[in-house]
Amino acid sequence: MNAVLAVIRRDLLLAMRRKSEVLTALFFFVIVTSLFPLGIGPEPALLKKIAPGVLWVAALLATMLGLQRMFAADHADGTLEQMVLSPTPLGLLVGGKIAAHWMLSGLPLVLLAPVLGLQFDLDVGALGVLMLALLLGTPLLSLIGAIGAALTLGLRGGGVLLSLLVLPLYVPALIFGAGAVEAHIAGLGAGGHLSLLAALLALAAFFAPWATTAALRIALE
Amino acid sequence: MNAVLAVIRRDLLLAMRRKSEVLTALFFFVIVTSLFPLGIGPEPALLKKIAPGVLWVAALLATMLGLQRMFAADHADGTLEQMVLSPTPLGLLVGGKIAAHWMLSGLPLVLLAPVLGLQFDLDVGALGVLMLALLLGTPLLSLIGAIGAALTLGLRGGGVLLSLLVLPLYVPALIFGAGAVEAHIAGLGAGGHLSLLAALLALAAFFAPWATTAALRIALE
Amino acid sequence: MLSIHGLSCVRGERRLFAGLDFAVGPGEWLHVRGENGAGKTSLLRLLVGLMAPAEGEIRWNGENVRTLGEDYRRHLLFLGHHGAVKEELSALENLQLASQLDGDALADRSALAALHRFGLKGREELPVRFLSAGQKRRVLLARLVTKQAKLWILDEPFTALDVKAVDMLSALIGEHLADGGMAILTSHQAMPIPGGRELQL
Amino acid sequence: MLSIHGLSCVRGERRLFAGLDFAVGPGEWLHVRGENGAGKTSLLRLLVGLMAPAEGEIRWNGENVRTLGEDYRRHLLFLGHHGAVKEELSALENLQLASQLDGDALADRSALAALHRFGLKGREELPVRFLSAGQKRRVLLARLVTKQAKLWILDEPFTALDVKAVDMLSALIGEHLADGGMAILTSHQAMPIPGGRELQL
Amino acid sequence: MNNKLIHWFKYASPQSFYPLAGKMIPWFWGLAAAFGVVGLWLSFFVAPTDAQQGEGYRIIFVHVPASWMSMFIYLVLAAWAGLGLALNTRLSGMMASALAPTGALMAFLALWTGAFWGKPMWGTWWVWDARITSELILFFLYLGFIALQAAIDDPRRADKAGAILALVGVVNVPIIYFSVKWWNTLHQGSSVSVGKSSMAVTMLWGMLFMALCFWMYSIAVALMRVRAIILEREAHTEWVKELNEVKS
Amino acid sequence: MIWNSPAEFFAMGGYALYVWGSFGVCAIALAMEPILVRKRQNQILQSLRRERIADELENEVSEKAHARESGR
Ligand code: HEM
Ligand SMILES: Nc1ncnc2c1ncn2[C@@H]1O[C@H](COP(=O)(O)OP(=O)(O)OP(=O)(O)O)[C@@H](O)[C@H]1O
Ligand SMILES: Nc1ncnc2c1ncn2[C@@H]1O[C@H](COP(=O)(O)OP(=O)(O)OP(=O)(O)O)[C@@H](O)[C@H]1O
Ligand SMILES: [Mg+2]
Ligand SMILES: [Mg+2]
Repeated sequence: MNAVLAVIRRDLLLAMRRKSEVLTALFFFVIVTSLFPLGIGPEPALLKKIAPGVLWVAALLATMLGLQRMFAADHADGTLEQMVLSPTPLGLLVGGKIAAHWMLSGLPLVLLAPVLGLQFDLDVGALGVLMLALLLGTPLLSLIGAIGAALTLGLRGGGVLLSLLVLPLYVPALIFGAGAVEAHIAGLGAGGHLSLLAALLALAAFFAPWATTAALRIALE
Repeated sequence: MNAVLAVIRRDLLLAMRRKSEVLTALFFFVIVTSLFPLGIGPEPALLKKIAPGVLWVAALLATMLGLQRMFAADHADGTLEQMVLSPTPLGLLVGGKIAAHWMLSGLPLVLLAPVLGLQFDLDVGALGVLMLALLLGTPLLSLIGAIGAALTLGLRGGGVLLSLLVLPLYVPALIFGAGAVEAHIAGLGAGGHLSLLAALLALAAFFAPWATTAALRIALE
Repeated sequence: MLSIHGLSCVRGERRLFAGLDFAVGPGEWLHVRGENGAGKTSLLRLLVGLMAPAEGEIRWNGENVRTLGEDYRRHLLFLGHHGAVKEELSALENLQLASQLDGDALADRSALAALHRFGLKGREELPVRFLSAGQKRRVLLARLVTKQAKLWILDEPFTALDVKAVDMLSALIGEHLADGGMAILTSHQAMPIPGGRELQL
Repeated sequence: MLSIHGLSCVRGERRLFAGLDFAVGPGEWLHVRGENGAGKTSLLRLLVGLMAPAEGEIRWNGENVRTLGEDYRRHLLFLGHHGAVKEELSALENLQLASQLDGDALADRSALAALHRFGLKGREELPVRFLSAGQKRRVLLARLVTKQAKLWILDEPFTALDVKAVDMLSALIGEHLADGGMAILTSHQAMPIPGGRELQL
Repeated sequence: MNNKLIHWFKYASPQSFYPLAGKMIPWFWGLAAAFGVVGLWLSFFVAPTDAQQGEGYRIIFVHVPASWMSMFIYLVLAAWAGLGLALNTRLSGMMASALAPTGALMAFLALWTGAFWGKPMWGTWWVWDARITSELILFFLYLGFIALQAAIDDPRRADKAGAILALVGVVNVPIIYFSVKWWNTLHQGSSVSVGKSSMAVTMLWGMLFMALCFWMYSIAVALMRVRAIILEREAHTEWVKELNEVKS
Repeated sequence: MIWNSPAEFFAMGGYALYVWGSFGVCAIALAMEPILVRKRQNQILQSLRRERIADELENEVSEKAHARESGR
């Protein structure tokens, strides 16, 4: 357990040291969402309608950006080998890395989303649902993403290949996440969507570290 | 001149060797555009309205993904040092790398965009304008992106920092590019937007290699 | 005690070695030699379990290391060609984090002592990126002092080290052996450590 | 002829060396020595122009290399700590692309000859990633044969090489010097090349 | 280990499977051709004109088999992949890689024929209907599998990594399907559901025969491809060098 | 028979483009795939044969050398 905390602490420390890293996933999120009004035009009704979808797609892309680096640096400098050789089970350490990734790329989005939602003229209730959906959805993204990151590890064309592998798997999170907000706006109640999201999260929390560990071992052979 | 062709050939060869790389920028484009309807909902009228914006934002993100690797691999393994030490002027070699980047990440998008346009129910004329706008716009994205890639080289948090630097610079391309298609759909004629895009391209073709070279020299010091 | 039985290694379609048998007991060390590409690194990676052998078995005190798992890794320290140091972190942080990964915390005091022993005084807080090739290597080697492991498996530990550091490291390995430790090393140079057997690949 | 006048190097707040003067003429070679972190790599990077000196000047045939630019770089071959080889490409492709970067094409025949000379027969087409540490190094060193440069600047060229390769490389450097070439090398080991001066940092 | 298992493992070795597959291929081609001829005859000359869609509905005779096969092949692929991970047999990975391109092709054909059906029936090449969207995502999953395997050049590693991806995918396919379906029906808009209640019996037979044809075709092509893969991967073994094809 | 003339058959009740566009692409794809697989198989066989010939040549050379050795 100590080792897991050490992994989380280390990843956070590294991110702080690279300074830019903490804030930039966030800025990417902000910039991508801000690009849409520029590309689509300023009509408020239209913007409000597409807001949940745009916010979720942006969140998805923002979490995906950091994925590639999740194991790559550790792989390149040999730390990953040391992790495999550590007495702590690899699955736990991987869990730590996933948690750190979420804290760096998921959590900030959850906290910032309401501000961006305001730009799209969402009301308070919808903002709450948006935050809750992101809170359930972003760990799911990190968990699924970790599998992709491990599978593409050491493959030089990895970054884009990773998105090819991971984005299709993100579809349910996107649909239920954006769906929750839309259902709330339409007055249908977001409960169903949110509980499905939670169920998916539980499923992924169970399987993803296992699959990631298996993929990492293969990458290191 | 020989050396420039060698650089282009080498980058294309490397991409082929990593096999997936050629097709995946393309697939990223396809997948990201396909995500939007999933987030926003299937209403054709709404989708048609946001199509130019979505396609352009996706194109922008797809070109941006490959940017980080533009110089990173060469930097990490010391090839960049050898390029600086080569008797050929660095500016030319950099031009070659930018050209290769465009061929790998811009050109395929231009060719595939019409198919995706069909998914959003755009008509033939709009598809033509879309292709033309992308043909002018994607080299611009590669040129501007190269500056960002060079500036963030060797900064470990580079990937996300890069998007932070580059995306704001992409805004004019986005506005004129998506604007051209929207203007055409609205029956206003796309000529003005397209010629502005062409002017930007000329300007960037002139300055960007120079700025990139300067940034690279700084990164290597 | 580490013992190897009929070990073979295949990389790609190339058989690097086959039917290898040897054992290393307390206080013994093995010098793996061979030309470039002979399979020294591959052998070490097999021994620590980063690669699976094509044939044969690796046993720790008589038990297969595959089944032992953590109980084997706890006694093991492997330093490879790779730096395994984070360029953004300082030498001190690197050392402490490496220990934490093994599940034990390392006090500032002992970490600093280890670094000083390796001649990094005054560079403890500098990001490793700024260190010279040899200094980076020394940061890595400082783990020899901080991790209590019975079996050291070191791939070309003397690379990039200057003469003084080579002597220092040899002395350290000597102490480890005198304490009943075991070591398996590769190196292209002659090794200034008494005793030890050679394995020619 | 390369000559250095009052060269100083500052990294961070550390002054690594100052007021360095020396010259290397045709057929001469210089062995840069010093402990880890003394500034050997920094000196070489200054010489090739990858870093700017804090003080002093570097001249090639009497002219400052900053003003000479390409005319200096054409005569120069620098091989550093880094591999400068692409892991996905084969040894052959790496060698040919490196030549093309310098503006001259390299025929398959001469590239293969260079690789065979460095004992890479049968590995020409394998992605470099699969090669051993020493073999990767040899791919890099093959450039010594294929690029016609007057001044060789090599940072620890003997790292990771086995005994045979070390002899081979020494012979190669000897030939180069006999042809009127110049060389500046760093190494922690004694160098089996006759002649040459030492520079202690 | 009992005898049956040994027997099974014998055929699971590439060496004995290679000639076996060679013997099976002509049979499957024959079956595919026979079913194809009957199916095409039924679909063009026996099945009556549809009351609503006129002759355009005949696309169903390739659309539905392609759609079914694209989904079925993914299941088979994942099964082989799982078997490979569990038992560490080399052949399983080869079968999985051999199936993927055919599956992707089937998914592509389903999309293509669907689009060519949609234009005359719905007036648009594409709608974001649940079934259609999930087929698109299935296509992406195939491409991801192929791209991943292509990016790894050690075949053993490629097999294992591909297997993990296939298994993760197979867990996800139903989730994706239901999520998309729900997404779509919640804010129902434009998608037109096909009136299929009054499907004539001859149409059913036609579809059935065409589906059998596609099925046999897929097996035949996959076997051909697996033979090529076996040769590529085992090129350095003695038994390959002793093959008659190689000697001549 | 439900068609009165070949022309009517090919016209497909006005849906020619769509019906033949679907069936045609399917036919092309299903015909191309085995051809491509066949090509792949032939390529690998070709290189295997070449390798075999090279092996044989090498053996001959070494055998000759051996014969000369023992002859001396
Ligand atoms: C790109 C567009 C399309 C795609 C990707 C697509 C995909 C699919 C898939 C995956 C299936 C099998 C699913 C199942 O059996 O539940 C299917 C079946 C079917 N499709 Fe499509 N389709 C498309 C367009 C169309 C169009 C335009 C029509 C007709 C107007 C159509 C009519 C049918 C029918 C009748 C079936 C079989 C019904 C059944 O077995 O449930 N499809 N399609
Ligand atoms: N896929 C492959 N196909 C063929 N040969 C391979 C493949 N992968 C690795 N090899 C060979 O396996 C050997 C690996 O050697 P290894 O790294 O163990 O050597 P080493 O003894 O550590 O050498 P060095 O002294 O250079 O470090 C190399 O000769 C390499 O060429
Ligand atoms: N920013 C900085 N602040 C303080 N010291 C620095 C900084 N950057 C580099 N240094 C020091 O400068 C020196 C660089 O040494 P250099 O790499 O030239 O050594 P070297 O002689 O090549 O050593 P080695 O034999 O280990 O390769 C190191 O001692 C390093 O600690
Ligand atoms: Mg080695
Ligand atoms: Mg150095």
